[in-house]
Amino acid sequence: MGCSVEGVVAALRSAAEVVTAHRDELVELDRVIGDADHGENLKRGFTALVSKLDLSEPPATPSAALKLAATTLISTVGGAAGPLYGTALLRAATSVGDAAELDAAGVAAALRAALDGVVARGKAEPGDKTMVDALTPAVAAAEAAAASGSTVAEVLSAAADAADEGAASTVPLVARKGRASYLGERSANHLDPGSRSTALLLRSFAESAGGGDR
Amino acid sequence: MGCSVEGVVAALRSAAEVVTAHRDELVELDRVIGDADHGENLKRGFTALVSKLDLSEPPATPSAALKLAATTLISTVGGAAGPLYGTALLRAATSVGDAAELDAAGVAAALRAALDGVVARGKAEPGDKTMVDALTPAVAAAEAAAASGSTVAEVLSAAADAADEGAASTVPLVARKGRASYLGERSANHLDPGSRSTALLLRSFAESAGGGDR
Amino acid sequence: MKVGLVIVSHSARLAEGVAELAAQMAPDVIVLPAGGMATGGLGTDYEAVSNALDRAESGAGVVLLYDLGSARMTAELAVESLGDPSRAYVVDAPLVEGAVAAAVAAQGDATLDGVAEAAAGAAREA
Amino acid sequence: MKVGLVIVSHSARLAEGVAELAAQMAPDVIVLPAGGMATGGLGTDYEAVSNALDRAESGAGVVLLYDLGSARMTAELAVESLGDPSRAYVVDAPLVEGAVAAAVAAQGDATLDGVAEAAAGAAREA
Ligand SMILES: Nc1ncnc2c1ncn2[C@@H]1O[C@H](COP(=O)(O)OP(=O)(O)O)[C@@H](O)[C@H]1O
Ligand SMILES: Nc1ncnc2c1ncn2[C@@H]1O[C@H](COP(=O)(O)OP(=O)(O)O)[C@@H](O)[C@H]1O
Ligand SMILES: [Mg+2]
Ligand SMILES: [Mg+2]
Ligand SMILES: [Mg+2]
Ligand SMILES: [Mg+2]
Repeated sequence: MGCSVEGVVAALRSAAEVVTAHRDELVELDRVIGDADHGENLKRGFTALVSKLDLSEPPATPSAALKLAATTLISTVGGAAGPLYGTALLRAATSVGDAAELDAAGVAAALRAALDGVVARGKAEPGDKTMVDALTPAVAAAEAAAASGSTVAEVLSAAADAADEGAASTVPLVARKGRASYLGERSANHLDPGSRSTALLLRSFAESAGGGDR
Repeated sequence: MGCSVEGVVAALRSAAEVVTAHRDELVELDRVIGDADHGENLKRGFTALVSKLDLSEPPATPSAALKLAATTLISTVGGAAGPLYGTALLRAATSVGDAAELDAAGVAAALRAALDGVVARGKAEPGDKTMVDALTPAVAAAEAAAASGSTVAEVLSAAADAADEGAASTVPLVARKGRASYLGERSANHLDPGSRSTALLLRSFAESAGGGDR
Repeated sequence: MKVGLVIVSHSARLAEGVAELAAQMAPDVIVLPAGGMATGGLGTDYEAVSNALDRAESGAGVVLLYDLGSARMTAELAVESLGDPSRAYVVDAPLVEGAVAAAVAAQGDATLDGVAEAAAGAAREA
Repeated sequence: MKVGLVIVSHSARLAEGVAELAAQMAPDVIVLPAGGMATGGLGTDYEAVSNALDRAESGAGVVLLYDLGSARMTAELAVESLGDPSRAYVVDAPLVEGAVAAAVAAQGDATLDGVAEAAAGAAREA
């Protein structure tokens, strides 16, 4: 029930599909409290990633796949999500080390490393109305699931559920990081685009691992 | 011994010649503690003024001549000297009112108004290493000369002498206004370009009025 | 009817770049660049600033931001030559950060005072 | 050997404008723009920043200035990927004012620390 490099690559391809399908939604969310590019940014980045996966040698390890995703997003996203998700994936790649297969604990640890990377890069705290508000509960849920003997799919599914709730929790918040912070009080009553994309990405990973249903 | 509109126009034309002759010197001074354009800026502005004097109806009054110079410098100089000398000339124009001829007291009052304009516009104080350091003593000298019964030419000559000294006094100063202020301590030991051009302009006015010799 | 912005700079590209950056988060706000000299070099152009000031005014007033001190002086002269100089503020703010903050405030229908305050208070975040 | 500067911006024109303004008072300083995305739109380009960082380094180090937070993050990633990340500082400063102050300091042969401090302390004068 572990996750091999093929599983990681499949999850990344699935993420690309989901991001592309939700491009307009993410753009609209970002239009209200940002610069209307979050969906386009992620679509650009994940499309570039799929091209690389199609054209170059397949990555040899989960870590290599995550690293390829990281460097591609860093180079192509163009907005805050690039360095943030890029750093998250770099840290996740380091966390999984040279393992050929990720188990549930390994996935939870990689998610923790990803969150730490986002926080190190963006300096946001929970409640600042950013992707951190989706990723923080997702990591906690993943760790709890892994500790209670869940499969990788179940761990990711728990993370995705928690991320959905975390994203929803950003609605009433006033943004303190990112472009939305320029809006002050006017940023309240809107869903943060980055928290939404985090939830979408985790859901796509869960579905790719076979545990998509809630 | 007063100064008619023809005298004012002649003084402005003479200023244009002097500024053009000293273009390179002023550029070099500005290269050391600024952006190397003060001479070019003033040459551009006064050349445009001469064109206007050549091409349009001659101004009817000293005030009109000063106002034409003001608006032309404001529109064409492109650097700090444009709004500063422009405001000086606007205030001088207001000061002389509709007088057909300026007497010594009128010239001194116009210089005082010009200084007030430069200070209102640029907020520099004496000692900040700007044209204010040349103009301030020049006005005092002009007022003293006018009070003691000097001619217009003598008033301007006294002003020019004092401006020369005032300009020289900027050498040891550390700039607190204008671009040179970015240099901090490194601005010391250099002559301020604007104080030099102020001295040159007053000298050209004095010479044009027939009192150029010290 | 939103407050308009004018970006006064010594460089045409700088003014245009600030205007496009600020406009991105404020699609309904008029943000006009007034940069460089008519002759093409680096410097400020009083007529360009005056023209931009006119075109940025749609009834709610205009905020002008500037790069260096001589641009501030040119902006002030342009404002003083308005019929009603109280309808335009030259604001002392970091240019890029102030322009984005001001544009976002104007997009949110802030008043002239509100937009000016947003610019002047532009913190370094985002 | 002077400290170099890299101007990281979402807008190519903004970066170029800041670079030309800063270079005007610092003719011997390398001031490189890294603005906009490779595809032309508004955004930051990691490769462009990395390249500029390499080219701005002549042995005395490099100071990077940025417009908005996401440009800061891109700049930091570029610095972290250097052989010796301690040779480049990403400085939190108002972009235009900081760039001019940094360029003038670099022109005056300030050290890497000195240039970074000049940028960070850029007051609004001049
Ligand atoms: N400092 C930060 N820390 C964490 N997340 C951030 C930060 N800044 C922005 N974000 C996230 O990035 C999202 C916006 O991404 P995107 O639109 O791609 O970038 P940009 O704002 O540069 O256009 C926001 O909705 C928010 O979730
Ligand atoms: N705030 C100010 N108040 C008075 N004089 C100033 C001020 N700023 C600059 N100056 C004067 O302007 C001169 C520079 O003029 P110029 O080179 O034409 O402008 P810029 O600095 O915009 O290139 C300086 O030498 C100084 O005398
Ligand atoms: Mg965005
Ligand atoms: Mg963006
Ligand atoms: Mg100059
Ligand atoms: Mg200049």
